[in-house]
Amino acid sequence: MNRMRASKDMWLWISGAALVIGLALATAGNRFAAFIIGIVFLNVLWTAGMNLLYGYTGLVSMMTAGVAGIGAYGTVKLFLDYGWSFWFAVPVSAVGAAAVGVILGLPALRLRGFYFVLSSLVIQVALTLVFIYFPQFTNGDTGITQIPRPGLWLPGFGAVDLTGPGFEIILGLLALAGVAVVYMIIRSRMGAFIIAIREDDLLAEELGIDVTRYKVMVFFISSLLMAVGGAFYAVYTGFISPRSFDVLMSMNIWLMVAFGGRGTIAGPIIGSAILVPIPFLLQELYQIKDIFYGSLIILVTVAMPAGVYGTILKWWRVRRQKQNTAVAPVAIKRMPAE
Amino acid sequence: MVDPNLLIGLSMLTTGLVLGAIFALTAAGVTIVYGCIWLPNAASGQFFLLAPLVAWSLSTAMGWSPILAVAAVLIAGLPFAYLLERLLIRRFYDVPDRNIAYFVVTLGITQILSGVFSITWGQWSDQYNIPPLAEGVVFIGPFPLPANRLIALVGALALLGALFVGLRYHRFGRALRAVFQNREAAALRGVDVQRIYLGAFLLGTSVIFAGGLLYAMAYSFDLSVAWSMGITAFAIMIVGGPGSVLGALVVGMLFGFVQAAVSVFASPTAATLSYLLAMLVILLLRPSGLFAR
Amino acid sequence: MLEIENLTVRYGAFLAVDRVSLSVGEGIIVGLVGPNGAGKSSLVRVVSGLVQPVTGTVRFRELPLDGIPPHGRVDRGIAVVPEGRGLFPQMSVEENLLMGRYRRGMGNGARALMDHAFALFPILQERRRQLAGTLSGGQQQMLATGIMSEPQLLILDEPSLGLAPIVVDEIGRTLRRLKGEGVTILLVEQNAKLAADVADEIYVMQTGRISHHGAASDLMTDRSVMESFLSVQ
Amino acid sequence: MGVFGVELRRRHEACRGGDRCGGGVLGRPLRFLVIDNQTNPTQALAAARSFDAQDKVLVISGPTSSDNALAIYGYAEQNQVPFLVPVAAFPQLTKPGTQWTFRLEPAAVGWGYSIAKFVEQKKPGAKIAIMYSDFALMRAIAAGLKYQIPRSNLTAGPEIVFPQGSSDATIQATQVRAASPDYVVVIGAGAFDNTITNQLLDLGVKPDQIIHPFGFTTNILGWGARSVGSYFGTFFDHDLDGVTAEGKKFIKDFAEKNGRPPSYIENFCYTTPYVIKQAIEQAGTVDRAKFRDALRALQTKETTSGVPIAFDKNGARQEYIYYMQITSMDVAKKEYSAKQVFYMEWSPEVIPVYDLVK
Repeated sequence: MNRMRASKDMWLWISGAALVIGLALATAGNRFAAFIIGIVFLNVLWTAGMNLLYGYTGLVSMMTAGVAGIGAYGTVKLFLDYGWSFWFAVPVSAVGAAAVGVILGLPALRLRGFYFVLSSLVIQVALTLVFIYFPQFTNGDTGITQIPRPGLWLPGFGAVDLTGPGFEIILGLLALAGVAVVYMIIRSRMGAFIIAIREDDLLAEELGIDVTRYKVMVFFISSLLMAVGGAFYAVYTGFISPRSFDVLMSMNIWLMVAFGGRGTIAGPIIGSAILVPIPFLLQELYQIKDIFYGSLIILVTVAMPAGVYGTILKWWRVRRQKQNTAVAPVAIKRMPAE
Repeated sequence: MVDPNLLIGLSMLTTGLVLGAIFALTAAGVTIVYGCIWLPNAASGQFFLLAPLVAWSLSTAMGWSPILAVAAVLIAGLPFAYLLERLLIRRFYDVPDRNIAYFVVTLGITQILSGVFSITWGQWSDQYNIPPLAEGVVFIGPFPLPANRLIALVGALALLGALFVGLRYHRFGRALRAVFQNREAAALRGVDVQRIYLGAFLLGTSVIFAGGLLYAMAYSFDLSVAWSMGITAFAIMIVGGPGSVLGALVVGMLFGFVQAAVSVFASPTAATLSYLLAMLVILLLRPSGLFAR
Repeated sequence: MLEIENLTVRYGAFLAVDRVSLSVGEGIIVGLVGPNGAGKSSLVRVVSGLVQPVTGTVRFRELPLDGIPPHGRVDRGIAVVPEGRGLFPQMSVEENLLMGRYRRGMGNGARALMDHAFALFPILQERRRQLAGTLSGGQQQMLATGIMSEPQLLILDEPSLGLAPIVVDEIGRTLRRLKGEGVTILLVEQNAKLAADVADEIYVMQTGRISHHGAASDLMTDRSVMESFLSVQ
Repeated sequence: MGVFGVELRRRHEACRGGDRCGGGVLGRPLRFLVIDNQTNPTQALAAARSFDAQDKVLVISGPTSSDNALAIYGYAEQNQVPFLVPVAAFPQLTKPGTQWTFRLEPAAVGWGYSIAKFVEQKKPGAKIAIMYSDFALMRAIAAGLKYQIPRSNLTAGPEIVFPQGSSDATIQATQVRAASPDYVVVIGAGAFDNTITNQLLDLGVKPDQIIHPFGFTTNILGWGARSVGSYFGTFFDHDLDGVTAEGKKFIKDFAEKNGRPPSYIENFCYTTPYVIKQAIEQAGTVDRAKFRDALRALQTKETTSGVPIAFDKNGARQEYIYYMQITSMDVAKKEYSAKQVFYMEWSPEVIPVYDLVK
């Protein structure tokens, strides 16, 4: 059984990689389309991190953009000002950003539910202000421009050109790796624990799960994904500014997870694939962009609490259940304490 | 020449009072809604801006007298809030984690309203002045205070007083506080909790509208005030204790005076950052706020 | 006066109350006793209108209460004092009493009722300006007698919880006195002794079902009941 | 965040209009980027990329707020697409080594320089107080002014910075008043500018002691009738001495359409299509590099005001500014009149612009 699953998984990842490379190559002729695909890949990576945090652990964090920003600014600083290799700067600044994220978020992680959301929002606002008011590190609200793309030397390939579809392929594989990390965590013991925390953190505590420890671990891993995404965003677009990493970005990433379907592997990918291209394709309708987004947020919360993929899954299960006339297991949910 | 220290001291006092009263009023509106319904209204800043924008249009484009415009906005605010409650807010009354759901939904409202603002009022002007109710300047000792700002201050203090007395002694106010303190016990005493929710939403939203209108009487405003006031009101609510009107009063006034004092002794930027810091520290050390209910 | 018929309450998959029937006759005190988790409080929540049952009906004075919200039940003369006493800790003693008049209004002898409450518990008059949250457990229970709404049926959930024996006796005396004034009482208790002391009739509830029912004097001498109680308590 | 974007958004139509150039040049239509401060930099970049890769445009143009302009700047320089910016006062857009970007609006640091020059001429040795909001643009103006104050033998008064989103300036206005400066330079965004101005006037600062380094029509009306007598710096105004016949027609048409006179921003937008057209005609082809070279060599004039247009080696505009004094105002009718009191032109690097603002 396990071996079958492993081989099935293997095929899934291989076809995923093939799809990613295929998409990157198919759009290589059109650099606008390629750019959209590249941004979608970045968002898949970000939403994978958010999914681990929000979808599986139940933590609604509004500071994810800030962490991505630290990763981006850190990488750019090491890469441009200190002359580090980009490929060395990314892991260093990503670990640094995740550590900063955990240190900032640690006290907040003790807080439950809404207070965590609020604290993370406050931290996000503070980080945006730091990006603006410390121009010696960030160049202030005007941002850093003309960030060059790094080169890459692969054994067997020699120097790889990253100005063309090469970079989109890297972004796609990165996104795939991010999703795989989340998938493996969910399949592990840790996955069972964090889902238990999401369902009822008090009960999880009673069952002997070290809730804060797991929350911190999840927060660190998701911050890592955010920061890596931020670093690649910087060199991919060639430009970063405080507005690239503001609270709106945190909200958008959250929205993609909620829209696609929280707590499912495919949901956030679907959410990113649908939502990311919209503003690019509707460039001319910029005036209604905010209204459209706001309405979408409300609509998802009211009508599709499980998201697009979640709703499909539910519908599918109900259908299958009717066919099998099997009894659905009903979770015992404790009454909310008043 | 008058002693500059006296002038600065008086300006500190009046600034602290005006800002503090408006902060306190707005935060009181936010905290009433949160305390009662458990609805953290992320769109409160947009509501705060919406009211004076409409009043601006009525008084400049339509030529209404400013008093009439302000009154009309306050009255029109009620059906607006009522519709919102009917269509959206009440859907979540029975959701267990409704504060998070509400937060997200009101973030959506924030997006919609700011989108609406930028394609309507944002197209018409980039700053707004409601014509003054009264011209001229009142001298407090040597310090000149514009009559209009004095009216705004008196209005804010009067509303705060009325709010405080009403919550303390009126039957509805008592029921509202009862729901804050013990939802279920209130229901068992015969309080129709859903009606109180509706009442709290109408009251809180109207108070936020009033705060915005008074602000617009005291200052020129633009679209960016929504964001800064939304954050400030939230900060006051969190530091004061969510659901505590007394907390909103005390901390609101405190924030006003802190802004005034820090501006003198440090810099206006330091004052803004000090709010965020205070909010974070309180959240981490004492999430229920200084005036826990 | 109050008839409960075939009542079932469920929270998700958890069966809290299982086909329970129970009736409270006019002018008497009925005790509903049972261990923690037996489903007593769920039953009270259904009668007060806070929880909807899966099946079964509740009738008050022959009229079904289905679909009537909690405040509608207060209007009909049912007062419920929930577990934990249901006070408003940040309100004064006087305000807490006034909240009991929320439906009836301030006229209609509110003043006299408050004097009556103060006559019953003079200590409350002394502390009328004090916040309810600062009172002792016994004083809080005195405040939470629910008499301000002039109920016909008074339901008390665990009034003796966390109180010293001497205070529990005081509560027993008060309940008998209220019965003397014509109030029907449903006393829900873990403390079987208190129930046996004051109730005319007793129901025993265990794991969601009524296991015994009878006159208080009979039931308390019944060996099997006492044993089942001792084993769970 | 900034008010500029809001202001700019309103002016897009004016820029896209290019009424007179609607038919395009050499058989190619002109298209303009629509970007405002609500637009995320990623989207601005995507739009630039779409114009470059999809539409294969000759030149990208668009009035842009701060960080979006720099985002597109990076793209234009890296991908060798000419980028002509009508409205964006950031010096970084034409920092040394810039190859493909041209800026029609003079740099903000230079505006600061010009204030000192203006005051030096009005009242030698005068004491200047500065109040400004903490936006990059405002900081740039203040930087130029602070650099030039000692060099023009002026005295620096109090300098007060406000964070973005400030609402009250009573205390700071009082502090400034207490220092009794000869001039107060107010560099604020939108409503805050009005609030500061009102509070200075409340405290008895005279209108003709207040200098606003720049003013859109709506800003100027926002200062209110009490501010008659105060100064503002601008690059174009309907009451300018040098408005040409074409300029007068532009003002008239614009006022009829929009119910208010045009500001300098609309003038730059109006001018942009002309500049592009002339450069294409000079280049004679639609090759990007040749077009860029033609822009570099361009020597022409604004058709509305007669002010010369020339770019330096980095693509920065030969700088100029007018100082106007408000002579009357009717806020209700959205009308004001002003008289030109000072005009100067200078080279973009008369002060170390690119060192003052990184």
